[in-house]
Amino acid sequence: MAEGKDGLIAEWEGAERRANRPDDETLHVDVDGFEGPLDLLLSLARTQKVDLARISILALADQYLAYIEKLRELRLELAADYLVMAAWLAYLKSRLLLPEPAAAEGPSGEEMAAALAFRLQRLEAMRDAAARLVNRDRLGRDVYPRGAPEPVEISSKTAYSATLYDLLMAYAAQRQRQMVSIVHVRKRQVWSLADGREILTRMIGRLAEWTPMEVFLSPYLVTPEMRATVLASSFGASLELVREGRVLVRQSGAFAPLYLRDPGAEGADD
Amino acid sequence: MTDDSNITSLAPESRRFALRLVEALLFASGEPLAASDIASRLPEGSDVDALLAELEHAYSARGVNLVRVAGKWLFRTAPDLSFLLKRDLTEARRLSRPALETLAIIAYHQPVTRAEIEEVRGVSISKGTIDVLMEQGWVRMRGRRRAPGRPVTYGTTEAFLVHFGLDAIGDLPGLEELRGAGLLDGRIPPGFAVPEPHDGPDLTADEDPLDPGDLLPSGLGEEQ
Amino acid sequence: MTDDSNITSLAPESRRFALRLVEALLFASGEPLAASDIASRLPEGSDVDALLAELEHAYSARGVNLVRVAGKWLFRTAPDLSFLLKRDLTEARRLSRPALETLAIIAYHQPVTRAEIEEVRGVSISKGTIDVLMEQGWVRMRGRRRAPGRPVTYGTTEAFLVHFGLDAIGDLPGLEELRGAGLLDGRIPPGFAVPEPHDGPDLTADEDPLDPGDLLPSGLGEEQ
Repeated sequence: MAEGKDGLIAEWEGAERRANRPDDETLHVDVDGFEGPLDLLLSLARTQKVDLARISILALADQYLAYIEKLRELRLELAADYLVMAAWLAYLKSRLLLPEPAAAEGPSGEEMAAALAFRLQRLEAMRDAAARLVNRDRLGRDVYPRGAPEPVEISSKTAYSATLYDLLMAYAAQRQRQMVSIVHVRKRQVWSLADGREILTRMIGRLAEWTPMEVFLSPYLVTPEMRATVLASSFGASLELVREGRVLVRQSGAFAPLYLRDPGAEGADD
Repeated sequence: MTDDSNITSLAPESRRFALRLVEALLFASGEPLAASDIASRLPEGSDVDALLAELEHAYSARGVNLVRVAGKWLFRTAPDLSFLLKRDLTEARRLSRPALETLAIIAYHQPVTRAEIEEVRGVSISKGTIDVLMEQGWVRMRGRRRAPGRPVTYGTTEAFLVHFGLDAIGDLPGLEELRGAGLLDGRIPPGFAVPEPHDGPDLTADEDPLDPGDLLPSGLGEEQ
Repeated sequence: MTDDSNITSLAPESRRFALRLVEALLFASGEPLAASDIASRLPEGSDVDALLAELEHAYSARGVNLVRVAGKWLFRTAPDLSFLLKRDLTEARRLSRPALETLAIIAYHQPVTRAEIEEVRGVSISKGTIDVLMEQGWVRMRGRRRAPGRPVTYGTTEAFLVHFGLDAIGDLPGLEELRGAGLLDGRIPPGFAVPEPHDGPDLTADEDPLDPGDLLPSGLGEEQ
């Protein structure tokens, strides 16, 4: 098939043509190095040694059919698309040789021939273009850029910015936190059992009558947040004093007021 | 080299300084610089185009030339010294014939789909062929054709222009003749519409943007 | 550049070609080349030293110079243009919250020691935080507190006033103004006060001057 090789392609592809394309080996079966029927047709067309625009499609169809016939005589396995092309060309040949039917459907034989010629021209044009492209002065192959470029050195400096408002907000927020934490400490002031016991012990001598516990604790229940801790500690302390026999406790029902009395005043109202 | 190429002895001090700046910037860079990049490093009001033209001329007969590629400027060695420099510099990987033809078809027909490339070549192309071109940085996915199946459209990159020494895609060799012969046209018979290759970042009327996943490294798989 | 630097118009064809080749070799090389490396690429009998000397002279007034380093030759951007290859990126960043809080405390409470700042903040501050403020030029070391351990006292600078648009440190809003601006909320416990800052150059009664070593760059490390 050497006579079919395109001069331009041979220049840059040469003998490596077959060896150099492992990537599409699986996609088609080479017919003696051809990439499909169009490639084969293009090679055959070149043997006519005329401008592709003026090529005889009829002659080309004959060449192709004869070539395929020869391969089949050699019992070569042919890829299906070569046979499809052969069938199509045989059909095209008949359309070109027979007079066109009056009411023909689809494209005429002439139009089909023109379309094939166009495709061959276009493929060849792209091959020429590829050859011209690849033979340009290519950067890194024929011409070279600066071998040791001097990179731009970037030194970065950080300029911080903040507004007066940011500053004041940051200051106020911190001082506010500080304030809150001070209040917090006071709120967590707790009466211990000992505190409750001390207050109760001090009061006990004066409790001749049943007296609600809240009454004599009232001086200490000044703020709502103190109420719970004062009451709880005092109640706990009172139970302890009851156990020791130093005070009497009475309650008429759940959550009713607690009354305290000095046991020494016993019988005063019984 | 002619006498007027002796930039600095003829130019007034400020112009001479500007020329030195442009020369240094371009010389230091391994990559093409846009005139606007250069202008941003020069004194206010410098005529960058004139400075570049002067340098281009001054270097035209030297061992190193100033050339315009992909609309940007680059110093590179003179082409006629190629054979002397080539020896120890590693040669770019040779492209297979299918890859090269595919590249040419993408360049001249862009934006183009895989099916259209196959129609021109008359055979199917393997996925690997386009991948090689994309890895090389010469081909990119542009968008998706507004057509059934939304096939991906391919086009060339700036690196393609730089590598092949083209200032713009319109400078492709033989483009005029091919266009005149109607060979850049898809299916319509010769002599009708005259498409031009389009490699701009903006999509053409019949292209949609790529899908988000298309640009992922593994997203190359389309049109299975 | 002087007239004789116009290499090529004066040199005969072969010398001109050799000069172009040397120029291209040096340009494209990734590393400095010895004269012997260059000689091996030139036609037999070329006077490499003379060629290099001629190129060195030709480029001496250009944006790029041919220089000899460690016995080898390379092209390098002219030293006076080295600023072109540096880009100062001033990155504008907002001050971090800890830095801002520390700055605010220094501003209001100055002269103030690090321990006092930590007392107001309720957390310890890293050395870096004050360093950032000092690098920025907003905070300075004023003196040493006349107290056990003699801790360094900090205060603000004139640059601080300029940046925050204050005429004097006394213009910092006081307690009532902060409350009026809604920055402090209503209930202020008795005894809570916003101090009157002092940023004058003169030391306060309980400050001693800094020790001589304090102002050395490495002298920032105090109060370990």
